Order: sequence, then structure tokens, then C-alpha cells
Amino acid sequence: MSKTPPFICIDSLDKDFGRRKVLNGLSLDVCKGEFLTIFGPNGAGKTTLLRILSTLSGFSSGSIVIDGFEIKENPAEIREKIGFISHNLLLYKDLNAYENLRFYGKMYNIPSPENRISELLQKVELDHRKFDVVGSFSRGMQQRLSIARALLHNPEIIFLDEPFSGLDVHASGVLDDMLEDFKKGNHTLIMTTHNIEIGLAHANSVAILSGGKIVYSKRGNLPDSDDFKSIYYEYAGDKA
Amino acid sequence: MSYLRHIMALVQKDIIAELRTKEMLNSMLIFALLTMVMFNFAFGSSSAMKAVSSGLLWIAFLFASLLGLNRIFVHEKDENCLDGLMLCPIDRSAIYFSKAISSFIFLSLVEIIALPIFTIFFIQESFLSHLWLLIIILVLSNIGLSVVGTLLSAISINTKARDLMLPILFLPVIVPILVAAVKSTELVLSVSSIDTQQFWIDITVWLRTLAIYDIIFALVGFLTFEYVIEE
Amino acid sequence: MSYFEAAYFAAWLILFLYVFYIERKLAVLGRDLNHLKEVVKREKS
Amino acid sequence: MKDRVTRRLLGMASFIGIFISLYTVFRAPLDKNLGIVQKIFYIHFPVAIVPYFAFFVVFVCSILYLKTRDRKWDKIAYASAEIGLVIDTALLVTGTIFNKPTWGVWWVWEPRITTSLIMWLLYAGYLMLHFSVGDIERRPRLTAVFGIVAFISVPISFMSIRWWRTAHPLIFTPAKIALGEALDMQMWIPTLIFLASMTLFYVYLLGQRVNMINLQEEIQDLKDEIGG
Repeated sequence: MSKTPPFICIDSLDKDFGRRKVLNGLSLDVCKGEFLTIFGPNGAGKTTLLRILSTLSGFSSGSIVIDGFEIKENPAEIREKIGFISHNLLLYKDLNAYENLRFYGKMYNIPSPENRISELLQKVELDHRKFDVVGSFSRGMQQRLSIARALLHNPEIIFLDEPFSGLDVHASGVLDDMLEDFKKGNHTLIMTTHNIEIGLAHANSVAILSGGKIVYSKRGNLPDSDDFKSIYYEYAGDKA
Repeated sequence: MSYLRHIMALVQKDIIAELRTKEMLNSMLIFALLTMVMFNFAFGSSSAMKAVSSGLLWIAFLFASLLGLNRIFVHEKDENCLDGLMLCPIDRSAIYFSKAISSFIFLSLVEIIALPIFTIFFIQESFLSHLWLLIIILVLSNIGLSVVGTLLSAISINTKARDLMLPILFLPVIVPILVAAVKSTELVLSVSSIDTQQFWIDITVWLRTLAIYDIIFALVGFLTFEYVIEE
Repeated sequence: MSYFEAAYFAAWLILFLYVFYIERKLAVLGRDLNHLKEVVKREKS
Repeated sequence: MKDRVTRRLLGMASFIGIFISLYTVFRAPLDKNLGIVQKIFYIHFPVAIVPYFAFFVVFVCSILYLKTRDRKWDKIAYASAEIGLVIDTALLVTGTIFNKPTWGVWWVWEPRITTSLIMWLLYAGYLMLHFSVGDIERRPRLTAVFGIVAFISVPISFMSIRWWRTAHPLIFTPAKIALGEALDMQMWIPTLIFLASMTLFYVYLLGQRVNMINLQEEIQDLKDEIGG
């Protein structure tokens, strides 16, 4: 694993929010095919980090290279490769499920979206509601559709920001299955969470983000959740 | 080419969503008609109405456009859809132009319905011979209102008192449009009584003013919109 | 003439009030800053 | 420390300058046709130029902020907008009072005055925008964009008396300058001194105002430090 150059390479990243430093010299490497879970207390900068990686937010100094592309110079190339799942739906409630996906399909320049859309709708078990307005869906259905939206362009890299928060049983089951599929499909995933059991369930490497820095990271041979809890409190406990 | 396709898809999305609810269009239209009726009560006599009719028309359209512009980014802010758009590999100015085009279309639709009603209410004689001139004035003014309004709407959506902020920012900026549109509409409405050569000189000045304004602000919007929506 | 005087009185009054506001506020802020610096020093020692 | 001394000196220099220029204004010869009323021009002209200049500074600093993301430019832009607005207010008030004896009414909807008022409204909007964006990270960007948009009013106001034939006196036209009629030398000198001292006054205010913002931030930082 160490021979190949890292797929995502973050070097001494700083992010000032007004006069407050949210990220403070954060460095992190992620390899292709890795499933990294980042733990950290609230306000540690997890969401900010994912938003910067997905080109939604800018940063003050440092460098980020994803698959050979410098993030500030080639944001469009990077956007094509990433999918972003968060608790925000990113869906239009006045459009139906199919229209939402078709719209985003056009945005991502997907050549023949029809097949991809029906494939995804089957996967998230919403095929029967294809032509219903999203506003009429239950929250859980909306969240499933939101997952389909994020995967429309078949991204190699997937960022998940607290993806399980607020999901109902059905939706988190769908997400669980998908996460296992991604691991087999050699996708690169970064997930943030503060729930240790969920975070460890899929990951093959972990990191702890606290005070704007990575304070702990481990690749492979992950500790079980009880051991990890004590590690977590050791590194981030005083700030949690 | 994909730039144009993105803009088309964005505009199409706005139109589908709007036609499904018709919230914005209905309220804009009713508001424009209400303004006209209210003006009639405020000014009373028909001779006074005639003198100010082109001003009245534009005040009605202006406030209707304000109503629409206030809403143009609301759908994007719900459920953070703007983030969804910014995740897409599209040029950010495409979002700007698509929103400007959408508001242009909505405003024009309202005007197409409101204008004949206005004519019936306030203009007795026909100006149909110069209708095409009126259409040019409307198109140029609508472009101006949309390009400025979209940029300022994107700014005001980030403030504490969203819909209160837009008029404060928007109205003083579009004064040149209002002046040019009212003056040129006045010319068109009274065309028969004015000697033609002077008429053409005057109307060209106003139309040129509108066109220059449109170009300047389309450029300003194109160059600065990215800074407004980024984080 | 009285208009002339009134006009200039009004204009200079506005400018004077603004200068007064800035100088006054700066004095207050300077005092607060020194006070806070002392508090920080005391807490550290 | 050194900055503070410089700013004090600037303030003093601008005050002395303004007094000297007021003195020279009253020493200058009376205009043959207009009499004492013409003396208004010496003061009115320099004071009228400063807001234009201040808003131009807002425009330039807004662009510089967006290009460099240096908070310094945002502070200067904000301070300059506020100072421009205050001086513009003084100008509108003088203009209004002064309209009464010259035109017989308090307010005339004349292009220069009207466009000055619109300019005033725009920059009042600029300040309102500054206060109503709660997010400190977003605020400089939004106000910078509006600072660029609002600048449209400055050239329009400046050119207004050239574009529309109006009652507002127009001093500098090419024809008048060619004939040497614009202003004679004795009138030029007080005007230029006044202009120089008004500019100094503006720079002094700008320095103090930016200093005030810096102090406020420093205090906030210290408070956060103690609080945390």
C-alpha cells in the first residue's frame, strides 16, 4: 500500500473562519480503495474538512491534491470524481424523483442517464415512486433518493458527512449495503461521524480529528470499539 | 457547448418547479394588477392618470419583479440545493445566467398578461403601430432587472432579514433602468403627437442607455457571482 | 446670509460630530484594551 | 505607537489646513456677478469631491479584497464607505439649506442633487448590508460585491450635470477652461488648498476608522481568550 502514491494528499491545511482557526495545519494521506472514518468531537472541523475536499469551501493555506489534480486549479475535474452524502437532501421538493435525477444527470454530463436512473432507483427501492413529487415523500424516502443523487455519476471518491444521522431503519439498511458494495468496488471513501460503532463497522482505516488537526491515525488492523473508545478519549477526550 | 446545456437544464428545472406550484407567477401577476388598481384610486381623475401612466406601468412591473427576485434563490436555499449545484462540475457563472434567464422569463410572462390589461384600463387610443418598440423596451429593461436582481438576490439571501434587504439594495441600483424605461415608454405611448425625427433621436438615446446598462451589469454579475455563492 | 451661515453651520456640525464620535470611541476602546491586557497578564501570572 | 503619532499629526494638519483655507476663502476677491454667494463654491466643490473619492476607494478596495482575500481591504472599504456617507450627508444638508435662497425651494429634483441622493441611499444600503450579514466569513465578500455594484452611481452622479442640461452650475467645461474663464488664479488657490486639506481630513478619518475596527477586533480576541 505504501508504494503507490497517495490518492488524496492533504498537506498542512489551514482554514480560518473569521478570526478563528477551524483547521490548523492538518495533513492527511488517503490511498485508493481506502475506507477512512474520521472521528472527532463536535466543532472539531470534520464537516469543514469534507466541504473543503469536495470544493464547496475554500481554505486559507496549504495544499490538497486529489488523483493528481490540485484542488484550487482543477476544481471541475475533481467534482466529477466525487459524490457527497450528508444529512442535507440537496433535492428539489417541487420536482419528482425522476426529474431530480435527470436534472443532476445533465449537470454531470452523463451520456445516457435513463438506464442509470432506473438502476439507482431500484437500488434505493424507490422505483415505484419515480414520478411522484419529492415533497410528498417521507423523510426516509427522501434520504434514500438523496443517496441515489450523490451516486448518479458513479463517483470514484465518496465523502459521507454524518450520513447515518437521522436515517430511518430502512434508509440506513440501504446505506449499509451500499457501503459494503463500494468497498468491493475499489472506491475511496471518507466518512465522518462521532458514533464509534458505526464508524468502525465498515472502515479499514481511522483517524481522529481534534482541535483542527489529525491527532491519531491508523491503517488496517483496527482496534475493536471498546479499545478504540479509550484511544478516542485519550486523544480527543479533553476537548470532547 | 456543455456550458449552454447546463444553463438550459438549470432553466428548465426552474420552469418545471415554478409551473408545478405557480406560486411566484401568480403572486407577481396579482401584485402587478393590484398596483394598477391602487394607482387608479390614488390618482383618481383620468387626465392625471394619462400623464403618469407609463410611470405607473413601470412601478407595477418593478414591484412585481422584486417579488419574483426575492423568491428566485429560495428553492436553492431549502435543503441546501445550492451546495448540490456547487458540487456539480459546472461553471458557477452558469448558475448565475440560468437564474437571470429564469427571472427574465417569469417577469416577461407576467408582463405579457399585464400589459393588455393595462392598455384596456388606462390607454384608450391604440399604439399598436409601435408595439414592436414597446417590446424592445420591455426586453431590454427586463434583461437589466434580471441581471442586477439575480446578483443582489443572491447577496440578500445571506442576510438576516432576507426579503427586507433586497429592495434596499435593488431599487437605487436600477434607477437608471426605471428612468430610461419610463421615458421611452412615454414616447411610444404618445408617438402620434410628436414629430418623428425628434422621436427617433430621443428613443435611440434611451434604448442605448438600457443596452449599455444591461451589458455592464451582465459583466459585473458574471465576474462577481462566484464570490457571492462560494464559502 | 442667514441661509449661508445655517448651511455651513449644519455641515461643519455633522463633520464635527463624526470626528468627536470617532475620537471618543477610540479613547474608550483604548481604555478597554489596556484593561483587558492587564486582566490577561494577571490571569497568566 | 508610531502609527498613532502619524494619525494625530494628520488630523492636526487637516484641521489647520481647513482653517487656513477658510481664511483664504474670505480673503479672496468677491465675484463680480454672484457676490458673496460665489464663495460657497470654494467649500462646496472640495467637499463634494471627497465622497466621490471615498466611494471610488470603496470600489477599488472591494476589487482588491476579492482578488487578494486580505481583510485589510475590507476594513478600508467599510471605513471609506462610512466616511463618504457622512460627508455626503453634510453635503446634502448644505445643499438643501442653500437651495432656499438661490432657487426659492428647499428641494429641487435636479439631476446632480437627485443622483447624489441615490448615491447616498446606495451606500446607506451598503452599511445596512454590512450589519445584516451575521456570518463574519461571508460578510466581506458580499459587501465587496455590492461595493462594486453600487459604484455605478458615482460616474452617473459625476456626469449628471454634463448629460442633462440643468440649473446646477458647471464650472469645468472645455470651452470655459480654454477661455480662461473657469476660475481666475486668485480663486484657484483657495480652492486647491481647501481640496488638499479635505483630502488630508479624509485620510485622517480613514486611518482612525480602520484603527477603530482593529481595536474592536483585538478586544474581541482578548475577550474570547479570557472567556475560553
